This record gives sequence, C-alpha cells and structure tokens, in this order.
Amino acid sequence: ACTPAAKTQEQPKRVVYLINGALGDNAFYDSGKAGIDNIAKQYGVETRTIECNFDAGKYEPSLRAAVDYADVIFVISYGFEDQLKEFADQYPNKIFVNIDTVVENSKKTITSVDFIEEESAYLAGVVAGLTTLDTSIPNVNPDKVVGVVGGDVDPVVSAFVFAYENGAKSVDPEIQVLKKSLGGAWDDSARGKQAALQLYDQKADVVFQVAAAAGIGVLQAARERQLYAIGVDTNQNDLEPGYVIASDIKNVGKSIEDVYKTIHEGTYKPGQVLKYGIAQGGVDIALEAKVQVLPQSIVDKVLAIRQQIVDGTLKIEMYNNQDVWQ
Amino acid sequence: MRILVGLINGMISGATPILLAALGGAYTFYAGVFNIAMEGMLLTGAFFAVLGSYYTGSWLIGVLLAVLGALFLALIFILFAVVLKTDEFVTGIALNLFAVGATTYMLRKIFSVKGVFSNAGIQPIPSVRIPLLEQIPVLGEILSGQNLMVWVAVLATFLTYFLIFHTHFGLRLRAAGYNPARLDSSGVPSSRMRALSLLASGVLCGLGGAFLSLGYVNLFAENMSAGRGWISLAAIILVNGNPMGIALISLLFGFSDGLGLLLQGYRVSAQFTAMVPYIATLIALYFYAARKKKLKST
Amino acid sequence: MGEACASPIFLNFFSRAKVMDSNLIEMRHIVKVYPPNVLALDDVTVDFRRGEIHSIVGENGAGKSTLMKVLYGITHPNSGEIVYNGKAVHFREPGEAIAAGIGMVHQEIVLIPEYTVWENIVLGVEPVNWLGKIDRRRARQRVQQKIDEFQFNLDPDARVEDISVAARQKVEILTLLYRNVEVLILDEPTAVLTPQEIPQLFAELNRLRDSGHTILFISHRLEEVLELSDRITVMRRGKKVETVPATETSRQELARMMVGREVIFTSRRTPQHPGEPVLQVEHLTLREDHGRTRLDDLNFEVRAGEIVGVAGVEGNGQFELVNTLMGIQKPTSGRILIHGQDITHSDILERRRFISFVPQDRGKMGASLPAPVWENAIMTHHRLNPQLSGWKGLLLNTRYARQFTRQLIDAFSVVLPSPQAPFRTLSGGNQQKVIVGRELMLQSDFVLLDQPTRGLDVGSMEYIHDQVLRIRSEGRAVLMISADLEEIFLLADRILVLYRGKIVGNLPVERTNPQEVGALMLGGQHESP
Amino acid sequence: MKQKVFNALIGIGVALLLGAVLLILQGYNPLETYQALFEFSLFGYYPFATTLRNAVPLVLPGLSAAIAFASGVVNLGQPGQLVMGALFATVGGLYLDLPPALMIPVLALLAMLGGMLWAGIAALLRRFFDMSEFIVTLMLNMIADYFTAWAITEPFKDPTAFSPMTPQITQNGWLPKWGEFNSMILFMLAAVLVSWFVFNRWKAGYEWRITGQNALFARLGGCDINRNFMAVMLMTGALAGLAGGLVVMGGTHRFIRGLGANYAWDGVMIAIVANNGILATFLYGLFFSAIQTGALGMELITSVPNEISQVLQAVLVLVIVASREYLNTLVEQISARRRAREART
Ligand SMILES: Nc1ncnc2c1ncn2[C@@H]1O[C@H](COP(=O)(O)OP(=O)(O)OP(=O)(O)O)[C@@H](O)[C@H]1O
Ligand SMILES: Nc1ncnc2c1ncn2[C@@H]1O[C@H](COP(=O)(O)OP(=O)(O)OP(=O)(O)O)[C@@H](O)[C@H]1O
Ligand SMILES: [Mg+2]
Ligand SMILES: [Mg+2]
Repeated sequence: ACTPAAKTQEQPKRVVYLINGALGDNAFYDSGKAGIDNIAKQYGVETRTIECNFDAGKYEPSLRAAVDYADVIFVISYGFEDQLKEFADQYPNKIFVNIDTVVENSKKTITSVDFIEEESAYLAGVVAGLTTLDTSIPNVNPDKVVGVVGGDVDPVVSAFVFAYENGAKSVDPEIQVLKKSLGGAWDDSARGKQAALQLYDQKADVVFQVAAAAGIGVLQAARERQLYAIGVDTNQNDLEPGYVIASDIKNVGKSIEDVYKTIHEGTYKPGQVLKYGIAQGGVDIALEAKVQVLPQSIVDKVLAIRQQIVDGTLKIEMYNNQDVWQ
Repeated sequence: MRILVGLINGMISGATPILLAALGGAYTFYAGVFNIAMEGMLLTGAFFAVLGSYYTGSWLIGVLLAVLGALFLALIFILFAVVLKTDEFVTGIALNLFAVGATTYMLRKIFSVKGVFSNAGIQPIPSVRIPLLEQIPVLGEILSGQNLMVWVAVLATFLTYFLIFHTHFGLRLRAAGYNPARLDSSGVPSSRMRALSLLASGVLCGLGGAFLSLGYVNLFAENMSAGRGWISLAAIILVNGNPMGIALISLLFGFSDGLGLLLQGYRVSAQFTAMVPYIATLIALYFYAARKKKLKST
Repeated sequence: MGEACASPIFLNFFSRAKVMDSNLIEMRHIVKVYPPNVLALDDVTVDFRRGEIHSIVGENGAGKSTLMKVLYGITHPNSGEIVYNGKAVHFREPGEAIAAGIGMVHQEIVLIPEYTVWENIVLGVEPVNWLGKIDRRRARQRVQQKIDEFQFNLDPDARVEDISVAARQKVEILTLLYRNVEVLILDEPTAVLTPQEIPQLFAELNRLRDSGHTILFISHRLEEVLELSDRITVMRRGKKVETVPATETSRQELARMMVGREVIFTSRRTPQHPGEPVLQVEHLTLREDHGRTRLDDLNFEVRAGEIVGVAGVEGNGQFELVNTLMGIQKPTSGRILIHGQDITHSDILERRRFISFVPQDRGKMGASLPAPVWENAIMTHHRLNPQLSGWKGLLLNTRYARQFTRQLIDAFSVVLPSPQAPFRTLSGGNQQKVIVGRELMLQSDFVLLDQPTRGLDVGSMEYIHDQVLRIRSEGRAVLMISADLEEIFLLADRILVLYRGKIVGNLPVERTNPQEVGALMLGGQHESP
Repeated sequence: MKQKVFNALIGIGVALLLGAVLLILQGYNPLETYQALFEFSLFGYYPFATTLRNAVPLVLPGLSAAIAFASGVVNLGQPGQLVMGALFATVGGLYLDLPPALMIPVLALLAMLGGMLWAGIAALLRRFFDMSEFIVTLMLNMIADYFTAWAITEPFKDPTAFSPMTPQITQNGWLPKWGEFNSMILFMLAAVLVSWFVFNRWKAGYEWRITGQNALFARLGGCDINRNFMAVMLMTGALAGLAGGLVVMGGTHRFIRGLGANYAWDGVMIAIVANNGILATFLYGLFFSAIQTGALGMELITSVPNEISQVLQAVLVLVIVASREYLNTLVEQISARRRAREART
C-alpha cells in the first residue's frame, strides 16, 4: 500500500538504537551508530543510543526506556533476546528491528537483519591463504601457516573462524590455521597483541583479528613483526598502513538505513528476516589501502571468488555449532 | 626456540606494567597506607600518555603527562585519606571508579571516540637496541630491542630497593608504617611520609600506565588496565612489599599469562588458559604462606 | 640534611651562671578538653626552672601526661599560653619542641622494635651522604659517642625488640640527648623498672641535671619523687594543687594532696592457712624452635586460699607463663593440672571453666573498647552460664544479659553513664572494675591476675586489692603477676621470682624482703637461710 | 542513631551539590539531570519497582561484605561467589524438575550453596595453609569469572543462542511477579532481616561482632575463633551466592555473559560506605540502586553520558564518607570548645 494514504500515516518521530555492548569498537556498534546518525540527518527524527555495556542488569530497564521513548527501535540484542520478545509482544504497534541475529516473537512483529559473516570471513581466509603462499611478499616465510585471534569463543566469533579456515584451506588444504581466543578480554589490547605475537612466532604470516578493541593490538603486532593482519567489521586497512592487507567489513549502518527507508516509505513489513550477504552489501572484503601490499594477482583472484559468491555460483558453508577451536 | 624467546619477551612486557604499579604500591605498603588505587592510577596514566604523545608528537611529554595524571589521582587520595582521614579502602575504590568514568568521558570529549583511540600520530616509547649484544642468538634477542620503559622498570626496582632500605627517606617511610607515633615524636610528621609514599606510587603507576598505552601497544582503550592494578596489589601483599620479590611475582605473572595463551594450542579451553596467572598467584601465595609459617615457628 | 645543629647546652652554661633559678618554662592558665568533653586540664598554671629536676605527681587521669603533651606540642590546649626562654611559644608538633630544645619520653615507650638501637635514635636526623644514603658508620659512631658521654651502657646495633625494658628507656632518653635537648620530660619512667634499676636511672638523671639539663619527671611513687626532685607539683583531677620544694614536704602530705584524703600504706592481709593445691605446674617448658628457651622447667603449685605473687623484670617469662596457662601457646613439655585434672592440652574454653583471668592490658586482651559495657560484661559467661542463652542455645538472652550486667555494676560499684555506653568511655579504673568483676563472678577456683592494678590510681587500686583479699578468704587460689614489688609484698603469701624463664626464688613473703627479691629479679643468687 | 541519619543526609546533600557543580562544568543542567535521575528511579510505579529490583544484587553482596568486615573477615570474594551462585541456580533450573513451590526454594538454596562453596575454598585455604583470604578471594573472583564463562560456552551452552549463554531454566524456577514487583524483593528483605537477627540476636553474632572488634579478647573469652571464621565465610558466601541466584531466577532466567558485571564490587563499596552496618547497608543499597537506575534516565532525557553518572557515583561515595566522618569530629570539637570555655570562666 505504497500510496499517499501510506504517506499520510504519521511518520515515526523518535528512534532508539539499543545495544547490548558499548559504542567504540571502531566497528560493529559504531557502524550501526553511523547509520542512525544518517537517519537523523536525512529524515530529521530524534535519535538516542542506549548502551548496556554488557551489563545484564540494564537490559530490561533499557528496553522499557526505549519503548517509552521511541516508536522505532533498532536493537542489537545479544543476551536479551528473551526480554526483546516479551516487549515486542507487549507493544505490537512499535517497530522492532533486531540487528545481526534472528529473533522471532510469537506475534511475529520483530524484523531481523541477519548478516552472512561467513561470506566475508571466507574471503578473508582466501586472502590469508594466498598471502602465506606468496613468498615474494616481503617477510612471508615458506611455511603454510595463518592465524586468527578471537575476542571470545562465542558462536559469532566461531562462525568467523569457521569460514576463515574454510577460505584458507580452499586455497591450499595444507595451510594450517592457528587460533587464539582472548576468552572474553575484548578490551585488553595488550593481550590481543601478545596472542598475535605468539601466532607470528609460530610461523603465521597473516593474522585475522575478530576481537574488537583488543584486535587493534593484533594490527600493531603485525607492524612490530613487519608481517600482516586482516581487520574486521570496518575498513581498518589504513590503521597500520602497509601491514593490514584487508578488512572483513560488516556494514550495519547500511542495513539500518535500508530498513528505515522502507519504514519511511511505508513499505516496511514486520516479522521478516532480511539476509545481508555480500550481494546485499551487508558484508564485504576491503582490499584497497593507502599502502598496497597485496600483489594485483592476489587481488584479482579474491575479487573473482567474491563475484562467484555474489552470482551464487559459489555457496559458502554456514557455521552450525561445530567446534572450530581445535 | 623462537616460541621460547617469544614467551620470555611476552613475560617481560607482561610483567612491566604490573611491576611498575606494584613498586609504586610498595611505598604505600611500607608507609602503612592501604592503597588499592593502583588500578585507577594505571588507567589514568595510560590515558594521559596517549593524550600527551598524540598532541605534542613527543613520547617524552606523553610519559610526563602520564605521571602528572596519576599524580593527580594520588593528590585526591592524599586529600581524602591523609588530610580528611577518610577510610583508605573507600577512597581507593572510589578513585578506581572515578578513573574509569573520567578517562572514558575524556576519551569521548577530546578524541570524540569511544572504546579505543588508536592513531599513527601517537608517538610510541622507543625500544632500546644494544648493538653488540644483538648478535648473540637467544640472549641478544631478549636483552636487545626491549622497550625503554622495561629498563626504566628494572632501574626502578633497584632504586626502590635502595630508597626503602638504605636512605633516610626509607628509614622514615618504614617507620611511618611500623609506628607512626614514634616518627611523629622524633620530629617527622608521619602524615607527610604517607603523602610522599602516595606521590611515589603515583609516579610509578603513571610510568606503568604509559608503558601500557605507549610501550607495549600504541593506543588507549577504555579500562585497558584490565585488572593489572589488582594483580600488583596481590604481588605486594604476597611478598610484604619487598621490591625484589615483587619483581619475581610480576615476572611469574607475565610468564603464566603468556603460557596460558600458548596452551590454547594444546586443546585447553581459552577460559582455563586465562585462569593460569591467577592460579599461579595462588600457588605462589601457598609457598609464601608456608615459608612465613616456618619463619614464625623458628 | 640530618646534621644535628650545634649544641645549645654550652650557651646555657653561661646563661645558667647568671639566671640560676629563673623560670625556663612558664605554663599559664592551660585548659585542655579532649573531645567530646573530658576536661583533662582545668586552668593549670605552673613554672619550671632552668637546671632543676621538677616532679609532677597525681592520680591517674589527673592530667600529668596531658600537661606535658601540651608542652611538647603533641596535643594543643584550648586556651592558655606557654613561655619558654622568655618568649611565648606554641609548638604545632613535637618536631618544633625538639628543635627548640624540649624532648619527651612517653609513658608508654614508643620505639620501633624492628629497628636497631641506633636506627631508632637517629630516626629523623640521620647523617646522610649526598645520595641520601644513610652513613651508618658516622651514625653508629655518633650514637656510641653519646652513649659514652652519658655513661649509658647500650649496644647501638642491638635490635630494640631484643633488649630489656630499662634499656629501651635509655634508648628513648638517648634519642633526645642525641638531639641536644635542654629540657627532658620523663613520663612515669620508673613504672617498669626494678628497685635495682631505679638508682641507676636517678644517677643518670642527676648527671644530666648537673650538665645543665632541666628534667620534668612524672611518677606515682612518692618516695622516689621525694628522693630525686628539687621541686614537686601535685595535680588532682586536672587542677594543679600546689608546687612545693621536695625538702619541705612528706610522702603522707603528697598523698593527701593527690587523693584528697588520708591514704593507708600498710597491708590489710590477715594470716591464713592455705588448703589443697588447686593449680599444679610440673616441668613446664616452652622452647622456641631455634633453641631460645622462654620457660625453663617451671614447677610450682598454688593452694586454695593462697595468693602467690610472681615477681620479675618484664620479659623474663611472665608473658609466656600466662600464655601457656591460658592455652594461647602450647608448652614444649610439662603439665598443667587444676584440681589434679590435666588441662595442658585442652582448649581455651575448656580452661575457662576453671580459670578466672584478669589480663594486664585492658584494651588488648581484657575488653572490646568500642562494644557497649554489657557486651564486655557477659564475655565467657555467655558460654558457661545457660541463663544467658535463649532458644536452643542459639539466641542470646539479652534481657538476662542486662540484668547480669546490673548485678556486676552494683557488686563492684562501677561508675558509668549506662550499660549501653561504649566501654572506652569508662575511666581506666572503672574499666578494670568491670573486668575484675566479670572474672570473679565466674566463681572459678583458680584466679590468674596479670598486673591487676597497672595504671590505676590509689583509690581504684585499694578497691581491687580488697577484692583480691576477699577471694583469698573465700578459699580460692590466686596467682598474681606484678611488676610492682610494693603490691606483691602487700598481698602475696608466697613470691615466685622469674628470671630468664626460670624460677630463681620461691619465697614465703614473711621470710624475704624487697632487696632480696630485687636482687633475684636481676639474676643475683638467692641466699636461702 | 539520629546523629548518624543526620550525618548521612548531610553527606548525601553535599555530594549531590558537588555533583551539580561537576555537571555545570560539563555544560549540563543539574536540575534537569537530577530530575530525570529521580523520575527514572523513584517517582512512579515502574521506576520504583525497577529501583527495588536492581537493589537486590547490590544489597545482598553488600550485606555479605558488611557482615564479613564487621566480623574481622576480609572476604572480598563477593563477585566470584555471586556468579558461582548464579551458575548453581541455573544448572539446577536446567536439570531439576519440581513444582514451583519446591523449585524456587531449592534453586535459592543451590545458589547459596554455590556461594558457600566458593567462599569455603578460601576459608579452607586460610584455615589450613593460612593463605590470606584477602588475596585468595580476589584471585578466586577472576577464576570464577572465567570458570562460569567456560561453563556457559561449553558444557551448558544454549546451542541456539548467538552469544555464550545457557538455555532458559524451567518456568517453575522463575520468581513470580506481581505486575512490576518482582518477588526477588521479598528474598532481599528476608535476607536483610535474617542477617540483622543473626548478627544482633544470636550468640554466634555476638561472638562475630566481638571478634571483629578485638579477636584476642574474644579468643581469651572462650569464643571458637576458627569455627566463627568458617561460619562467617560460609554465611557471607551464601548471601553473595543468593544474589546471583535471584538475578537468574527473577531476571534473565538463564546465565548470560556479563551477568553480575559489577554488582558485587558496588556491594562491597556500599558496605563500607554504610560502615558495615546491616540496616545502613540496606538503605545505602537502595540509594545507589536509585542512582544507577536513574542514570539511564539521564542518558535518555538529558543525554548525559553513562560515564558521567559513573564519576558522579565516585564523587558520592567519597564525599558521603568523608563529610560524615569529618562531621563527627567537628561536632565533638565544638562541644569540647564549649566545655573549655565553661572551664575558663
Ligand atoms: N578515650 C576516651 N574517650 C572518651 N572519654 C574518655 C576517654 N578516656 C577517658 N575518658 C573519660 O575521662 C574520664 C576520666 O578518665 P580516666 O581514665 O582518667 O579516669 P580516672 O581519673 O583514672 O578515674 P579512675 O580512677 O576510675 O581511673 C572518664 O570518666 C572517661 O569518661
Ligand atoms: N586521647 C584522649 N581522649 C580522651 N580523653 C583522654 C585522652 N587522653 C587522656 N584522656 C583523659 O584525660 C584525662 C587526663 O589524662 P592523662 O593521661 O593526662 O592523665 P595522667 O595524669 O597522665 O594519668 P596516668 O597517671 O594514668 O598517666 C584522663 O581523664 C584521661 O582519661
Ligand atoms: Mg599519664
Ligand atoms: Mg584512670
């Protein structure tokens, strides 16, 4: 019913961006925030961000505050899916958009945006694999070893690791993928750096970081060892110019803007599950950097595989609770 | 071999901030001040180090600012605990809370980021390469190329030892802890020694913080002290403040921390490997307690 | 820094010549109230002359220490002025007083046991090199020099925790002399000394006086005050009663001025035949692992209706004897029997069924200062007296507890604001009465008294003594440890002398005298008749 | 007593004033901010209910710390004991199946058991190897943190969840709610009353208090120091553990990452601010809960960032304690001066 009638139905005035964690991961949450800010600019709605700082005690009151305040709630609900469902059922005429996971309430009013991390992480693996094989790249050793540092061992990180390993092995089954987890120390960048250093000592040429703030330590380890790292969530290629060869991007902001656009135009349908893969521009791999390290040959190979994924000719295996840490 | 060297280097850089903070705490320990604000001082130091280094482009000024920042916290501690005689434990806890809030807030205000501020403009503290030693295989790789602050920490250890046990400052400092009344009646106000000890711990924690944000890594992250202040407290109590003992415990901690990460290669869950340092501390405590028991009985 | 300034004493020699008995110090209209409302000094005016030994006597709490603390800058008067060397002074902290030449040795010795003698002495004025490093050689040699100058025999390298009380006192005095003070304040220095050590101290003090020092001397012991001083100031309840030349007064007169009434100095002990042995100690030995023997094969018994006094210089095993009797420390060997029952290995509560115990330190062992009086009164009773426990022995019967406290207060005529008041707000004497009362109401046959009247004034002391004699007449067995020979001779039937953890004398009181006991206390041989 | 309340109020007043200055310096309107603070924490049905509910995980660890400290036991293990309690309750809720009438008490007991266990370890280490409970409990906090993290990522993880968490516990284990009022509040009140009663009316409590004030005296008086130490450790462990259990049963219904993030430390802080008094701990617990709950309102309405409310809390703590103690001495000194004046005239 995308008609003037729909247009006249009153536009939302207030939008809340409610996140389980805290802004400032230079990544996931921040990219969402960027989307929210754009909405505010573009449509002149009032926006607020509520951070729960991973404090379980804050989840329910925050939800309550959010529904009291706003009529559209974008929520990253790791950890409080249950409460989210309750509230969505209680307030069927508020718009709940759940980011990054699939949450389904009995009234089917929550729309979920599901990112297909596996696709981009797979490409990250390909980049790593091709790099460790190409000893023409400075300091790359002959051993076929790459590494990954995860902030925790939760399913999301595991999904990254899973696809990353598949990507690397797709290049050459002999490539060994070493993994380290920081066991939840997302903000201890010193620890992140030490983990990466250990991987480099174990002959890895490339380390993929899936560790938010702690991950920055990984990038710095790469510079110290004159070796290579792959960033995550946003384009981190220029954080340590010449050492970050690629970034696995998750464009939360775009998804938020897309969804809000539909709300604005009245085409929004509650209860959907929107898949955001590479094709939809939800995730991607960024290879361009100020200081280009990857030889064009590798870039081309990666882009080719990316294209296959977009065309759907290459299906990426989805993570499904395998134990990827051994 | 490389792994071993890596482990040792990891141990050293893991130990440094704890060592510096704990040395700071040693002064307050001997002066009889129950100081648990090391955590906050580390964090503040780390923040101001980045602030100074980023804006002036000089790591030296960064370190200087770090020290000043931590000293500021020390001054608040003095104001409340020494002057107004507020409970030291409360003061410490409140200051730690304050440090987390304030640094996060300034991070947002000044760098308009949250979480992490990492930027090529942040000048790191240089590391020291020792021309000839470098050649020696293992030893060279360890001794050379360490961060300047590591050597500062080594120096600080011996300096602290000297100050506390061989100078009139140390004699008075320990007197303030043993029997303040005596110190007062011999003409040196014990409150002055308590204040001085807090300033000393401010300086050292500042250096420790600077190492965190300009030495080991080159960025500031919210709450990046990540409990190191508490570990240093444990280290101090463990060895009754003896600087050499503190150095030992810090190294033990740094080592077990790296070891934990390494163990992940061998089918041990990340969470358990992360426990290693704390379990190691408990074991150390066990042997320490046993030794003390023996000493007491004899 | 650290270099002590040139001695003012030489200057004083000249000045002394002309202004022989001019006032060195004048304290005028001093008022001191301790928060919240203890009027410790009530408009006190007193003067001290250059080169005299001036004693201050008075009951506990009369304000002697406070007066001196005010002079020394430890506490600050609410009003009044101090004139020193002709000009008004106001010391904010002891440091300033010392710098001006006034030093004080406290009633309770404050040294750092962990430090050596010389470290304690130079603390605050350490000789140092340009690095701030302490010049041990110079420090030791300076200290040694002072030791020789004033003929104290002390080992500068001994750790204070290892030396005798008398020696510690010397360290305190030396600390001041090292700083070249001209006025020495000594707060009850003799309380902890033996009859033999006191003359030594007096000799030293006289030497100091002759070398131009002024000495302010606080004591309870009237005869020694009369012997030592040039002039004597008497205080009572925060007021100065009078200042008199020593030659023009007597012990009786001083006592009357102090207490405000006549005081009897003779024993009220009536002869009585002891009964069955209650406490038996056999071969009691306490040896520390590295060989040092604290208690060396003690054998003695205490009979019903008998008071056994334990004499000895502090640190000769009294502490360990109490600890082993009470079960705080386990003896290396030997047995402790009560009524023939071996309690050597039973726990403290078990012993408390048989033993009433009055410890020497009220604040540390005898009571909880912040707790209300009634909670202090029911300690131990709450375990032994079923009436104090309520429902299934879990609850505390607070109603009965208050009633019990009432009884105690009445029976031992304790003066206090209310049973709810914090114990600390009671006066020392009343605190002691509560503790003694609590212990005696346990009705146990053996009573262990450790310095039962330390730091009490004559009034309270008399009262406690009467109680001790009463339980003796009730046929209980009493073991009383006391540093005060006078007290022991006043009460005891038999005297045990402890020296280096050994019993060097076990003497019926009527067949010995203070001189002999004093000699034994110092390790002299005991010539048995 | 009246004096105490008065001092506390003065302290809070001064603290809020300083906080206002802070806010002005940062360019916020203190009135608006405080209004928002209290609108979201006290004024109104839901806010008040939330404040009460959030008070639970502050008050219980607070009680735990207060009783421990007042008994001379340095149990700083509340954070660890809390999460262990939560884990025990959760596991019970996952594998047991009883009618609510039984399930809820059983889970509560399990939670206490978890806390006791964790405190008991420290107690035993102290008792037999005299390892200072101070360090041990601190270390055990970290260990408990990682241990529970492991438990919810490996053995007890919810395979369908996206982040480490256990499945939901059985409905029978959920604490009933009446509208907004969650029955966990009743547990809290009960805990406060029981604690007060044990501490002030039991013989054991009497011995604990005296031991806390003067251990040697208590020992000579015939109190069994070691048994008391053990008892206090266990009881305080149980209180902290219960807090964890209630958070699960009354709030999240499962163990999720970051549960009890910093309740327990706040609890310790509150206990000290309350001078280890039991009722005082309860009241200050409510107060700080109000502040924390209201902070959300500040963020929403006046967009005062969450850090500021953290700083504000720090200021509150410091100033309340400082001014309270300063006030006491001040009052005494004034009365002393009066006395002195009388003496002079
Ligand atoms: N620390 C204190 N706090 C409060 N009041 C105190 C304190 N010490 C003493 N007082 C008060 O000072 C008064 C005198 O104390 P003090 O111990 O000197 O009594 P006293 O004169 O020795 O009497 P007694 O002969 O009974 O010992 C006591 O009544 C007590 O109320
Ligand atoms: N710090 C204090 N706080 C409160 N009251 C005190 C304090 N010190 C002393 N008093 C009280 O002041 C009064 C005088 O005490 P002071 O120590 O001067 O008596 P004293 O003459 O030295 O008695 P003693 O012979 O026992 O030393 C006593 O009532 C005492 O209880
Ligand atoms: Mg006195
Ligand atoms: Mg008295």
